Amino acid sequence: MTRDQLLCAYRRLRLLREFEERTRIEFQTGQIAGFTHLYAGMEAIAVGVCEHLTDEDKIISTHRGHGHCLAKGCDPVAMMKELWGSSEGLCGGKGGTMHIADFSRGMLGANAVVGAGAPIAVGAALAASITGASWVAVSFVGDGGTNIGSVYEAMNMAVVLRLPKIFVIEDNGWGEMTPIGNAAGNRDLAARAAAMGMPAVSVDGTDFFAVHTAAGVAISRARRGEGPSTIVASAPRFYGHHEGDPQLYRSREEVAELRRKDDCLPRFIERVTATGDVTMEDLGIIDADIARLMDSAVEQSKAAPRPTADDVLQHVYIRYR
Amino acid sequence: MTRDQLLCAYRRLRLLREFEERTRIEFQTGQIAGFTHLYAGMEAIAVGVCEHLTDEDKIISTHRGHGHCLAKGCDPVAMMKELWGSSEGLCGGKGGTMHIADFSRGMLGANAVVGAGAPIAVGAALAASITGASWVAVSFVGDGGTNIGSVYEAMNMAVVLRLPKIFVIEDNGWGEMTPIGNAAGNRDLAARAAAMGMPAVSVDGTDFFAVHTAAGVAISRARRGEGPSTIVASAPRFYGHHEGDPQLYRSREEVAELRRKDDCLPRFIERVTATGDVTMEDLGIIDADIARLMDSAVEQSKAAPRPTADDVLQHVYIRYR
Amino acid sequence: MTIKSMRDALNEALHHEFARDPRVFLIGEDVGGFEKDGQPVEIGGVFGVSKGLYRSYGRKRVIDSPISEAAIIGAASGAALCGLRPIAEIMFADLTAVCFDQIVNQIAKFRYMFGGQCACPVVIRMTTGGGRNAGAQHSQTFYPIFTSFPGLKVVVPSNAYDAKGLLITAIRDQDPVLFFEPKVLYTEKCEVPDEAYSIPFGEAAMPREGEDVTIVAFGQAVNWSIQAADELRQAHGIRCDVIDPRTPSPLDEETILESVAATGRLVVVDESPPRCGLTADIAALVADKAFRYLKAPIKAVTAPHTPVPQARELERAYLPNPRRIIAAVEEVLR
Amino acid sequence: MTIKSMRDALNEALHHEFARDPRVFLIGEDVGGFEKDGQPVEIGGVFGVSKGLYRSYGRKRVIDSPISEAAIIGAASGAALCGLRPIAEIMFADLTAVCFDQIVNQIAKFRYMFGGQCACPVVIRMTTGGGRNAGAQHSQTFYPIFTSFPGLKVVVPSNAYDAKGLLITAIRDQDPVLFFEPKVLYTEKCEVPDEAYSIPFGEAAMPREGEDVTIVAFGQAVNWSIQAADELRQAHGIRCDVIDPRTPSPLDEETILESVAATGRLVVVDESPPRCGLTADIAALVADKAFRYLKAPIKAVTAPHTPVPQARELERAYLPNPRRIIAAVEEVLR
Ligand SMILES: Cc1ncc(C[n+]2csc(CCOP(=O)(O)OP(=O)(O)O)c2C)c(N)n1
Ligand SMILES: Cc1ncc(C[n+]2csc(CCOP(=O)(O)OP(=O)(O)O)c2C)c(N)n1
Ligand SMILES: [Mg+2]
Ligand SMILES: [Mg+2]
Repeated sequence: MTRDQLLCAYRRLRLLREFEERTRIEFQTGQIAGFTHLYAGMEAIAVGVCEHLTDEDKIISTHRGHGHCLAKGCDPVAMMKELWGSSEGLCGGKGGTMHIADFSRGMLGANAVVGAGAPIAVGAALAASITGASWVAVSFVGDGGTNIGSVYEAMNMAVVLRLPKIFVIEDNGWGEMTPIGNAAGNRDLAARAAAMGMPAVSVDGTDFFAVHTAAGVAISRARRGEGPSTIVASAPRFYGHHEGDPQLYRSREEVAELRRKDDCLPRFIERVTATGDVTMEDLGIIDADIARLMDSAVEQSKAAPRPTADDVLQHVYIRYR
Repeated sequence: MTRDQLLCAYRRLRLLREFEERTRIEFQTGQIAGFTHLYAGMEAIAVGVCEHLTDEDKIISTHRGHGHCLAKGCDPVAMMKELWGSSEGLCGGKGGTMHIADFSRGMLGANAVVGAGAPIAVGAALAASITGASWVAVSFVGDGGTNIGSVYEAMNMAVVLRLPKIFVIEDNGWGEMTPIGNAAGNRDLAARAAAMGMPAVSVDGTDFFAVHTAAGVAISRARRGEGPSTIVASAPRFYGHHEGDPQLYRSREEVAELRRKDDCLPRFIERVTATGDVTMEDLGIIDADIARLMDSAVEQSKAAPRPTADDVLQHVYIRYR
Repeated sequence: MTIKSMRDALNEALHHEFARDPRVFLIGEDVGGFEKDGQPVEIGGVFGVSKGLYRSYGRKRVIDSPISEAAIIGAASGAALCGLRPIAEIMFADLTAVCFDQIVNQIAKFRYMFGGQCACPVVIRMTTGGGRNAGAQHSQTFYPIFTSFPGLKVVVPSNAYDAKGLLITAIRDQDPVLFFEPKVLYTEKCEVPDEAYSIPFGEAAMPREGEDVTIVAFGQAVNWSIQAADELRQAHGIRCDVIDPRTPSPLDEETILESVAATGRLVVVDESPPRCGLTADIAALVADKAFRYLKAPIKAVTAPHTPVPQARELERAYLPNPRRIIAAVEEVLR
Repeated sequence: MTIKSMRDALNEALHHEFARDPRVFLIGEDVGGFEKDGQPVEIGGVFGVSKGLYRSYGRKRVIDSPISEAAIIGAASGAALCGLRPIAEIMFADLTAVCFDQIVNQIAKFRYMFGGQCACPVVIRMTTGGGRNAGAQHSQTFYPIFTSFPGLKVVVPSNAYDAKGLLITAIRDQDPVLFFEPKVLYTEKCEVPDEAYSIPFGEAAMPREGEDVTIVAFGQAVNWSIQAADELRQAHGIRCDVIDPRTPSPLDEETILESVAATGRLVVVDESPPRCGLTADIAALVADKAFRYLKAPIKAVTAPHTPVPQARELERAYLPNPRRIIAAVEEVLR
């Protein structure tokens, strides 16, 4: 990767992290409504995959969607406004935290139904296959989500129709408060996907470069018309399942340990500064930038206009009758 | 297997076959209403599995359910009456061909929704696990049905809860008019089940002994509390998907060839008579018996009482209000 | 203009739209065909509605899918979000239950919950209703259920002419449309123009007119209602408006309200069970907005509150019929 | 007798029934807990309704399931067919859409389509409704949908007292029961006896009585209706019957019809969208069987025909409220 690419990737990683840290604070002050799930800890997955994608490519996300949206290029200010429920938010306040979308960026929506994005992303890949377009479609699904049957339907169909589709499984070890070990009969999630008839690899999801490499392979394969792949990436969830989750099922020390050992950001920094391509100073400038951006996003969100009762009736049909 | 067991198995195989042959004739004369799917060609699967089971054990079947019902011990006369829609049928005419059940035999229902039986049979296995009962639960699902997502949910849950559950996949190569090769991304259906975390084997479903052996292994394992297994058994479908299917997608010769080469009945006969344990005469007596039974079943069905309009309102709730 | 069955009329609609718009494609079980020894083998749908399409357009646009309804609907909706015009076939309306989330929580909501950013012009075709002794799991209507979901449009034709025109409108519509084909009507025939034509959504048909009683009916119940109305007229001189809304959603409220304003009496007929269905929906509309015209209780003729039984006698007793409609009309005239 | 929240009342009901009947078990996501370093870690449900059960009864009877709703319902129904009394928890009513077949085509139909051979006494508990800014996919009611399916019983409590008694009845009932817990009411409190008691299905409550107008409401709309009735009485001397059917299916038709016979005026309130819902269902009932008592159009107060929007202002404008109920009452009195 070039220096520019590295800086770009770092900027995104930091953006994803700071967006969640700020969201958490603002949630606690009561500014943000709804069930809010933070992506902190898992940033290298979204960024590692999406750095390969253009606005033409499509992704579908989960209930834990902020990171995917940002990685795919959604405007953080318009996203923050959506969290605030402003009419200037990306979905005009209709969607909120679990339903952020930006079709101009190929971000076809976060989705609050676990597993539901996988079949829909198959359709986005099918559209490319039918029209001859060169885009690929990526769905993100959690480890818990791999126990939803329609994910396997989606995998099988993508293989049968040889679609440009990438299944990214984000393995943070938890489905809400239940450990994956208690939920998956076979802990090897890649093996499950492989059995549906496609290449499937497991990577360390805290290692941006590992994710980026695996995603590159899968995406090129898809663009060459050779069909779908699965990438299982493991990375920790730094906060509770949703904001407000008291996390009685794991200790503070456990979480602190994850932060200390398995944080994708220090790992990225260590690696890129070790080669000398990038200095701590370069990164510091980015950090400051992002901090300013977040301040401004919060400020703008607070001041942003609120939707009105009339807005309720907009956007349900294009034309009714 | 003892001579008695062999004769018993033969009686069942023949019963399943003749039941379908007669159903076909009566369907063509307009006596039987509804979408009727014949099991002819696949008898060794149902019989090979169910010969291990008692009335305590539970099975759930498919739209192609006659064979499973008979193998599990349902009364062929009461079944025939159900096909005729008589009030003396096993379900009083409410169910018909796709919904035959006999709870006294542990036959918890044929099921017209492809794949739907697998999760329900998980529940029957769970009941054994909770109460400490020794029964096992078997679900039959077709090759086409393995593309229904909830089958994987059922498999995973059975593994996680270590349930006495056997998944029998009946691979006849077709889902209605679509060849399995066009529907399954991975033609190795056993590999798919194995990936969910359980033992899974493929057997020749026209070989009664192969099925019987594999089922024995899986069922003993389940009874020992060691969890679920999958058996994939392949066998041809001698008739169309349903009665009335003109089978434009395969030639008469192709079907004739299947009958000639892959018929479980001659294969069974050859094997058991070769050892000398059983003679053609023994089998001839059984054949004659079954033929008489079928004549009588048809006759009784024709004469059986019809349900009345009042029956429509019975059996929906146990107590309403 | 020739006499055609509803099956052929629907088939024509598909051919017109495939030819007109390259964005249109069809996905479902057994809808297309396959190659065998280098030769195309056509299936054309279990009910034959898509025959000829595979031969003309090939497997890129006529896609035989695995038995994976959730993936079928997902594939259609995702493609629609990317600008295509998918038609998904679900063999029986009852089977929407295995992909219900993809329809009611996904397709129905996309446009709204994403703040109007996208359209999701999917058509989901399926067979509906009783009359074929298909039993409890293959005989339900499901159109009242989908009518209750904002974001979906719902169509139930009662004859071949309407079927063709409504399907063309559905395919051209920019919103998701659930298109219900009463399975007993596939072989029913009437005059159907050869060329493409479209019938607007939200405009009821009125196959019979009369000033005494309004009958509103859906799907095959329209035909029972017409029979009832004809018999009432001939035998008793009772004249009925028979209204076929054709699209339960959007609903042509005006035609119904105007009719009741003239007749003062309403019978609503549908083969679905009675609770929270379309008969209640129409009754509630009239009991609110045409209350002052009403001269008699509003009567519904529906199936009983039970699943659909399989045997011939049972299903016959279960489904509404002209005799019961006549009795209801006589009751509101009493 | 102490003041308890609906959450605690429901939790008590579960504890009573687990203690009373060893056939009762619970299966769902995060409903139980797990062992960690030899110690039990309790989860007790995302909304805390099943707390204490895992500790008391262990994982044999309090089963944390994978995120596999179709398998959860299948596991429950199969066990019920074998004589157990399962309670399945689906986290949000909207998510019944991913296991809809297992509920409406399987559980609802078994007894009937197998000719009365079996019972399927499953209770499915789930949260329902809006008010928590959970967005379009986590705020729907779904109880009108299930009411339309014969074979299912449907319960929606509006207060902690009813919640406990109805859940106990549901668990003891021999038919499948869908039990809807309005998520905004978990923290609402009232007096709830410590001991087990059951409230029969099909018997409405009437939290307010009055001779001018009948208000029928479901779930959280009962509370809005009570507020509206109190205000109408205080401010304008208008007296309303407020009827809470508690079980949409079976429905207490008598109480509603008797009330309307006395008042001659009806307002129906529910937070679901308007089409084919419970407000239409009740209106249709009355427009048929109490028509001759009616003095005014029947008005419904519902959400609009749109998905549920997420932002605070939008959801507030979307949901019905006492002000709109008061306006409807005034309208039927005009
Ligand atoms: C079909 C469905 N079931 C249950 C839920 C409730 N729920 C929301 S997130 C979640 C856990 C998902 O776990 P995982 O897929 O591992 O994603 P993670 O939260 O760990 O990122 C659950 C059970 C849901 N939204 N959809
Ligand atoms: C969920 C569902 N989808 C589609 C159908 C229609 N259908 C009935 S049988 C069948 C084919 C099933 O194929 P397979 O599972 O291989 O069983 P086989 O008929 O070959 O025994 C289909 C598609 C259905 N009943 N249920
Ligand atoms: Mg997870
Ligand atoms: Mg098959």
